[in-house]
Amino acid sequence: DPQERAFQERIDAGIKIEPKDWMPEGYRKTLIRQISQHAHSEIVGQLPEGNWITRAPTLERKAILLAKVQDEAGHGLYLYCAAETLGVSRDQLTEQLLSGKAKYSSIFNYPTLTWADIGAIGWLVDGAAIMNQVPLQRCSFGPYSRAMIRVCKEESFHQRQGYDIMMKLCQGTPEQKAMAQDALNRWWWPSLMMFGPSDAESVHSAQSMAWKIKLNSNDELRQKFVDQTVPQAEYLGLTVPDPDLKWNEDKGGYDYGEIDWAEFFEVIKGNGPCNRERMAARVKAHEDGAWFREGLMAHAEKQAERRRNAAA
Amino acid sequence: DPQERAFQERIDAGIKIEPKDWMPEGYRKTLIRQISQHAHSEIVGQLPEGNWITRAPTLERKAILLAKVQDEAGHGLYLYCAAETLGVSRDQLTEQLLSGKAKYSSIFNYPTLTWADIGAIGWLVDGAAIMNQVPLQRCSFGPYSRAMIRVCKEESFHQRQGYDIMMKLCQGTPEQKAMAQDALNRWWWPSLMMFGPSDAESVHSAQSMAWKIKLNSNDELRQKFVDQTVPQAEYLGLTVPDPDLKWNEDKGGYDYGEIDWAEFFEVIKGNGPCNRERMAARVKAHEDGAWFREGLMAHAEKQAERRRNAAA
Amino acid sequence: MARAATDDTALFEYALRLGDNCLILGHRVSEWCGHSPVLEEDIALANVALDLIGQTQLWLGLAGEIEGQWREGGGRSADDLAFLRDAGAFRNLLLVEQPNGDFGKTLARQFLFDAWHNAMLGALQGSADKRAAEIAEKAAKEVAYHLNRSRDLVVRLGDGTAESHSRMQRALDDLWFYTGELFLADEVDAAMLAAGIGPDLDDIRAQWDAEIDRTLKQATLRRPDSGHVQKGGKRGVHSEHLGYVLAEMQFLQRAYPGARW
Amino acid sequence: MARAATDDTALFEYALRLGDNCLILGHRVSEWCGHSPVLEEDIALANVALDLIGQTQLWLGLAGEIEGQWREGGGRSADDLAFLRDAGAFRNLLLVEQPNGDFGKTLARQFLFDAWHNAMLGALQGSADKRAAEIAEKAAKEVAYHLNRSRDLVVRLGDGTAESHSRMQRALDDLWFYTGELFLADEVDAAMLAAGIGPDLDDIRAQWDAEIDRTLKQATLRRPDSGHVQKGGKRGVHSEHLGYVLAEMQFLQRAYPGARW
Repeated sequence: DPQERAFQERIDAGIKIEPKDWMPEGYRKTLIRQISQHAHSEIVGQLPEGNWITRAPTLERKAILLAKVQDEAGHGLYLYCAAETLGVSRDQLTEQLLSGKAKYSSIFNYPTLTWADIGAIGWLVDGAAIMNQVPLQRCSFGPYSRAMIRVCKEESFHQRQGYDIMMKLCQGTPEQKAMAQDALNRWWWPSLMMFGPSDAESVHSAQSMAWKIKLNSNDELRQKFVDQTVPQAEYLGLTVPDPDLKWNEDKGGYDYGEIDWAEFFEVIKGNGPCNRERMAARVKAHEDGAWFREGLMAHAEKQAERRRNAAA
Repeated sequence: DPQERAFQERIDAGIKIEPKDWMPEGYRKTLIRQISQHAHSEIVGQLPEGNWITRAPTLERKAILLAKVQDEAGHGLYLYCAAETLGVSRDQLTEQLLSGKAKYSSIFNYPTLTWADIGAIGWLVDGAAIMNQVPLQRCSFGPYSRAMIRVCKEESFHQRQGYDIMMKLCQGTPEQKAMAQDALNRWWWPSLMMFGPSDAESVHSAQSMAWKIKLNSNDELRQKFVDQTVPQAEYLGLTVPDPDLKWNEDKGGYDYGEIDWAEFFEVIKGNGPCNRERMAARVKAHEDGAWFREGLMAHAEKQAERRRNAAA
Repeated sequence: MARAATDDTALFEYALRLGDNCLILGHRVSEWCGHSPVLEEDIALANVALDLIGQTQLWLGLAGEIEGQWREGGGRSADDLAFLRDAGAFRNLLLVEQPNGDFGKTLARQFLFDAWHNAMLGALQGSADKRAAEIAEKAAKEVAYHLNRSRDLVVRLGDGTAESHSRMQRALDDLWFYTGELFLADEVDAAMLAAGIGPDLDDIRAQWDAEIDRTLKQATLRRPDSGHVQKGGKRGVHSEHLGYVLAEMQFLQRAYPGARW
Repeated sequence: MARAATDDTALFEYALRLGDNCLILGHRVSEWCGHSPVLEEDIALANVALDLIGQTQLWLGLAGEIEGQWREGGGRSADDLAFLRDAGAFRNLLLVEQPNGDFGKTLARQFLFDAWHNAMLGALQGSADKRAAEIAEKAAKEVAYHLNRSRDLVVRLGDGTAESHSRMQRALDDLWFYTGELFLADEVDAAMLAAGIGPDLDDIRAQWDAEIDRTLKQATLRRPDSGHVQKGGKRGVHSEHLGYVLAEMQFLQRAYPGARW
């Protein structure tokens, strides 16, 4: 197909694809799935962190956390907009999320049990997210690439704030340090799982790579994340909960233990500790808000009607 | 009317009236109003104290408070039963409470803001209630008299527990003592109001006295309450919030300041701090529980039907 | 020029009141995070909460600074004031501690408060106390935005569907009970007025009335009848709700005394 | 006869688990006070909560007594254990900390727990640890009543109206997720079993299964499919709900450290 070939050539030449350009159906579909999953993750991701806003330990921390959760909602918004340029509406995407048809990042199905979890999420979860997203700034689809540039800037800010929370805890009382270690213990493996299954088992990868909507392999990014994070944990004086973790001089990176993929797939299947609560919270927000959305629409129609009458 | 005269003679002779005995319509109506108001007060009275069960400061205090609130519900139950002997159903009485037609004691429209309020309610509110109820053990209507005997026994227990809370607070830290004083400041005047308006302004009084369903005047009981309570406050080292309070050697009792009857009537009108919340809580409990009550009824009918079929 | 000690006690109280309003309303608004009816509202509410928490830091910071003039060991920090006082020491209006209810009640509460807050901050920009005037100037910009937003939504929902109209009307009716306190001057307000630090609450009421009447008219909503004035928040006598707010808000500071975060 | 220190550590944990289950469920149940669907339920729920708080005092009292064998300054009191531990030190099952939901969910949670609790206490009456056996004997009488009541209501509501049936079914489906943990033996359970102190959880499961199956059949309810086992409570990894329970429950003890009540 010459159209497809021309399309691939533009991608290979590093020319961005824009919404009005022709694109293969598969490219469109894959992008919609990827962008909307990412958007949904930002939306659901408000919940575990939102859980500690009312209990943040200082006014400053409360303000930082509010700003962060607000940023996440903002990311959700531009990602939905990016997806909309591909011909799908936000209502459709929301419906897919609430019906359980669309996925979001499984990491948000874990609970935030202590204040240290807010630090760990910033440090590890945002850290892993950035690792995934930095390359996507160069992805072939213009709106997604531009959204990623904006998102990455804010995420790296969030990561520093998360690390700062961990730092304060590790410099604090023995109880606070234990809280930090406990959070690392609980978030470490789920963070590694955020990069997805091993390349061998990953579907869609080759085509997505060719289309430049995936720019690195899962294992490659995971390795980078481990290599970046282990020294940070050491600096904090915390122990990474992996007895098999050790520096491998030959590859210039860390070897790490086997990931429990059974857990990963259980969580994906809906059996994580918080899957039901997260979905229930979103469904409730949507249902309870129906009158509000309808009220605004009705008002807009009335206003339009009044303008028409005034013009007539 | 000879029937009425005979009735009055029985009362004068100290013979108890029982449900199946003839009685004047006014006697029945007054009793229904009085007993059901009392029952409603027990029901609504669960709320201000229930507000501190989950926050009681020790396991022992939590258990005592649970037992107390349970007793109140129990009092509600026997009082409704006493009212039912007069030919009104609990459903009717509940409907009157929830529609706002029936009253309950205004004291429960004040909020419980600290743990000391739980002490103050036991000490002052139950104290005032007992003062009202002790004479009613001798009232002319048998079921009510018997219910009052049982209620009074438990209430005096509650009063001692309340005083014990106050005592512990007054022996505690300066903050705890301040909490106790603050509670006395807020509950003192509303407790005096519990005896109702001055005799001069009190309606129905003369007839109720003749029928022995009211045995003392409001002012008489209020005076007794003040005389009993002031020394208790002194023993605690607390100050009664009444600059006009002083011992009157001549009458052998305390003179006390003017009661703010405007406040009393505002609260009766529905403008107390918690009237709306108390009613909203009861209405919500009732509405949310409709499916439960209907489920039980449906099951009972099914069971009856099964028994009939088995018998046939 | 040294200010008289009595004025400073009143100013301390006054700063606490302004700060506590922001803190408690900020808390309530932040309870919505991730649970609001549309994404845009999640963002807007987080933004309002964020502004209010920022203003809390300024007002409670000022309160602590003033307190430092007489308190042994110095005035308390804004954090200590926020996290280590029990309910009876809080000075916020009853209005702001009322539970969120449905989104309509949250909006109505916000609008009723914003209209007052905006008028207050407008006046406080001319305060004889420079520190208060500076805080008011910064906060006024944010609050003007809050008011624009809450007013706009009240109008759209009041004049929306029958359901949105009736929800907004019910919310107003429920909350009206707590609005009288906004204008009830006590000795602290009187001292602040006398010192040229705070405004006359009768003027604030006039501005508030105008704002409310204009907006409710546009929203096709009925102004509830003035009735009994429910009061107490400004002198620390709150509703039963505040204790629960504080138990949650203060947990970490209470459970780990002296820890730094 | 002196018991080995390792056993006592396990027994301490075991007593905490039993006590924490009672404390947290007692808290949840007491949230209904004054808000239940009928007066008789207000009374019954207060009674269940009261029993559970009483049992908490016994189990946490035992835990503190055991802890006194090694802790400097003596073991903690039942109150200190209840009011001064943070969530990660609580050992209750995830099931009991789940929010009340509607009255059907509260009842279903109670029934699922009572059936387990009853079997556990039955077995514990023969415990090699006399103190545990004595507590179990006292508690068993109360819990037999709890089970009779919750079973009876589950049957009546399951076999009631279409709505009561579907609410009960939904409640079971929601809570089933948390029942696997009731029978998941870890090293503490193993140590207790080996010491003749605690029962074999497989036996408990068999009794529980029989109770559940018999009751659900009578209630015309469907036993949910066994699925993933959600766990963590017994080793201190809870759901997000427990932190809120504790913030409320512990407020006074945290805010007024060292005070006596």
